[in-house]
Amino acid sequence: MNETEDQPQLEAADASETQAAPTHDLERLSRLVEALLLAADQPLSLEQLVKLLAPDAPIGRRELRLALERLEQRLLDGAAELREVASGWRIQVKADYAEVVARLWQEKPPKLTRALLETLALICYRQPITRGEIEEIRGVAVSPNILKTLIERGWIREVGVRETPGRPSLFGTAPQLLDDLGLRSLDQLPSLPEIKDMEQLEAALSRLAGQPVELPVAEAEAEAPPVLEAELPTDARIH
Amino acid sequence: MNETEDQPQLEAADASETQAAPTHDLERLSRLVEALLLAADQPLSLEQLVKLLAPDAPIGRRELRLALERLEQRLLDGAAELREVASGWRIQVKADYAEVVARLWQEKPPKLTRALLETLALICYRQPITRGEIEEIRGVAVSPNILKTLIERGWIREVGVRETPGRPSLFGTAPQLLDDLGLRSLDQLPSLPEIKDMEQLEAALSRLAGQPVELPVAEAEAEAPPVLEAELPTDARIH
Amino acid sequence: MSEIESSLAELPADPALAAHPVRVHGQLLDKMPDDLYIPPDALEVVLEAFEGPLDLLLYLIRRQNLDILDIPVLAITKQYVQYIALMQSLRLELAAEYLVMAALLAEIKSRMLLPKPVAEVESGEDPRMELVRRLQEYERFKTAAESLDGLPRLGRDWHLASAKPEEIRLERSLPVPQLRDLMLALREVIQRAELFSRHQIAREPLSLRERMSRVLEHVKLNGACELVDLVDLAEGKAGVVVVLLAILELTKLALIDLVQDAPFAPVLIDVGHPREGMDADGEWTEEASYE
Repeated sequence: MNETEDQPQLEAADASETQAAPTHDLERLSRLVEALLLAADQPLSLEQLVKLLAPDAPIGRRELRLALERLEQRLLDGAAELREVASGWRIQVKADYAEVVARLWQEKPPKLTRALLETLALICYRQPITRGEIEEIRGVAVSPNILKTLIERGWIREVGVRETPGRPSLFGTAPQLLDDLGLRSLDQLPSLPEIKDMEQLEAALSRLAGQPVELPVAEAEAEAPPVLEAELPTDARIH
Repeated sequence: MNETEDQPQLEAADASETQAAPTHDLERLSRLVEALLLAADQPLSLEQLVKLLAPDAPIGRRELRLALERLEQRLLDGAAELREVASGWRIQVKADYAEVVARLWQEKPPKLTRALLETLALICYRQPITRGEIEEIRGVAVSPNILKTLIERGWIREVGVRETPGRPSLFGTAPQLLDDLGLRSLDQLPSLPEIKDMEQLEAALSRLAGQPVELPVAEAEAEAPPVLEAELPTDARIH
Repeated sequence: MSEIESSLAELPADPALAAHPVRVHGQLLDKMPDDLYIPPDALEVVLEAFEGPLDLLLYLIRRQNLDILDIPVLAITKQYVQYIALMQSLRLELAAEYLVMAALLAEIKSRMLLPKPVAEVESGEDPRMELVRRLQEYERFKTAAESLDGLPRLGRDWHLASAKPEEIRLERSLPVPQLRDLMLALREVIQRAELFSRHQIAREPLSLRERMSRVLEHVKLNGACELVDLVDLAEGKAGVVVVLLAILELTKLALIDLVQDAPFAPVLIDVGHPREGMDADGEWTEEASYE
């Protein structure tokens, strides 16, 4: 099987020119190339292809190029395409489908931590509020990362400073929070007494869930559990 | 999107007839599915596909099946094919090209030893089964390595323990086995070869003894069950 | 005899035999048994080739084109014992199962040669029966294993066709708080702080709180301003009221100051300055906060 591998390229090329391959051979050749490119983990160079094909079809580069052209034509109709890159040829999914394919690797959104939720809730209900006040109510320190994350998400913003020594920042909610919660106004949130009573809270929540709130698309997507999450590290956790 | 999934087949068929998807949509859908299957490293189930496609094409299972059929047709011409296996659908290089593709890797996939194959066969057809039972039928000890290898390949798994002294593990097949063999279910395995019936066996025994061995009929019947009920779950047989 | 067998038989067997004298039933073997076609130096390989005594027995039976049901027990036993003896003499490591089988075969043989005790016939325990049953059972799975191996397999007959997009842009999906989670978090923190008993903020509409933030932000960004700058006329009267309430609340909290330069001059809303009632950290003491 290996005898032909070491033949000089030129000879092989000459041979192919004198005895031009019939069309059906070219078809078959293009399928052999397709099989190789689909199964390979990396691009294959012309040299590699010639060598790999040698036992089935002793061919030269010229015939191979014709077969690649044929393959390119045949693929036009589907979701994949032939592409020449630095290290050779490969079959890749067309860019049109990159978005849908990316979903295969979509990460599961990390869970929001309890500390973040408590901080956010306090800002909702007690804004404008300083970090010190949040800490006082929660009874524990609030990590600067939490506030940073909340600001980055567009859920809260610094609305001013308290003119006291240290001039602590005052935080308030930002418009994105309403969008993400699917609310028109913060007034829709249950009142504090309602929250205190579990039954009333449930009633308030189902009232909110029942009304036609237009969920932004982003949220609906984020809710869908990822299909294949095994491939990527899941260490990304928001604090 | 899930509403259609649980509908009886007939209703679903009716619904689609009234609002038949335009052909170009089906074409597009079949390409989206192709892109996903080419990019995924493992088979994708109908549920996974429906979920992944939802943002682009909110479809039901029936439309998806039509798209898969379309895709199957479209692939006929090339080196790859669509195949349904236990855990879903995948696109694979046709077996015709296995030889050329195998050249991509320096090392051939190791041959499966007879010991491994026999152990696997016993687990396929007699699951759940203990190592002791496998040894009894094969007449030799089963190396722990064999079971380890089979478990590592995802072909078998421990499915429980038998509540007898020593609490031996019970082994059964695992989903990867079906996927690797390109099967949708265990039913598709070749059936276990039949054995000769006991009457014939007795006659033969008498013959080879050179003298009529007078086995009481009742005894012969009493001996028969273990052999004849091979298809039944082994639990019934053992304890 | 098959081609393989005859070709194997041609291999020089005797030198090996001379090097390792073999005794079978106490007698020295001067030449290999005729039906033992495997050269002794290949025995090690042979041992590996068989999957145990049942497999070896099956082989011996099949070699003579016999059905399991027609086992010539005597002949097979003889051959089997010869194999085992040979393997032992060559000091090949022999699995115990082979010896157990040899013992079983020897027992069967002796029973067949001896007249049967009546009791045994009645008990129906014919060891041949058990042997044949085991052979048959084993053969079924041996065959099943072969057909399993014959099935096309991923990695050998099939290969996954894979193509990835040139670039996979991973969008990290960010979590969005669920109202329920948010409420439950607040409920817990409130219970922890016993907020209800100390403060009367329940009746405050949340939009007022939000408006307080907006007023503060406006003053921070634009400096001192007038009331009209803070009112959105589109919100109507209710809007004006909320702004007013927000300003009053902020003033009470000393977050803004209301400044009037002269009588009848416009009231300016400006960033607040520390007043009495604040503690050293710039926080209001609890009593002062919400009264």
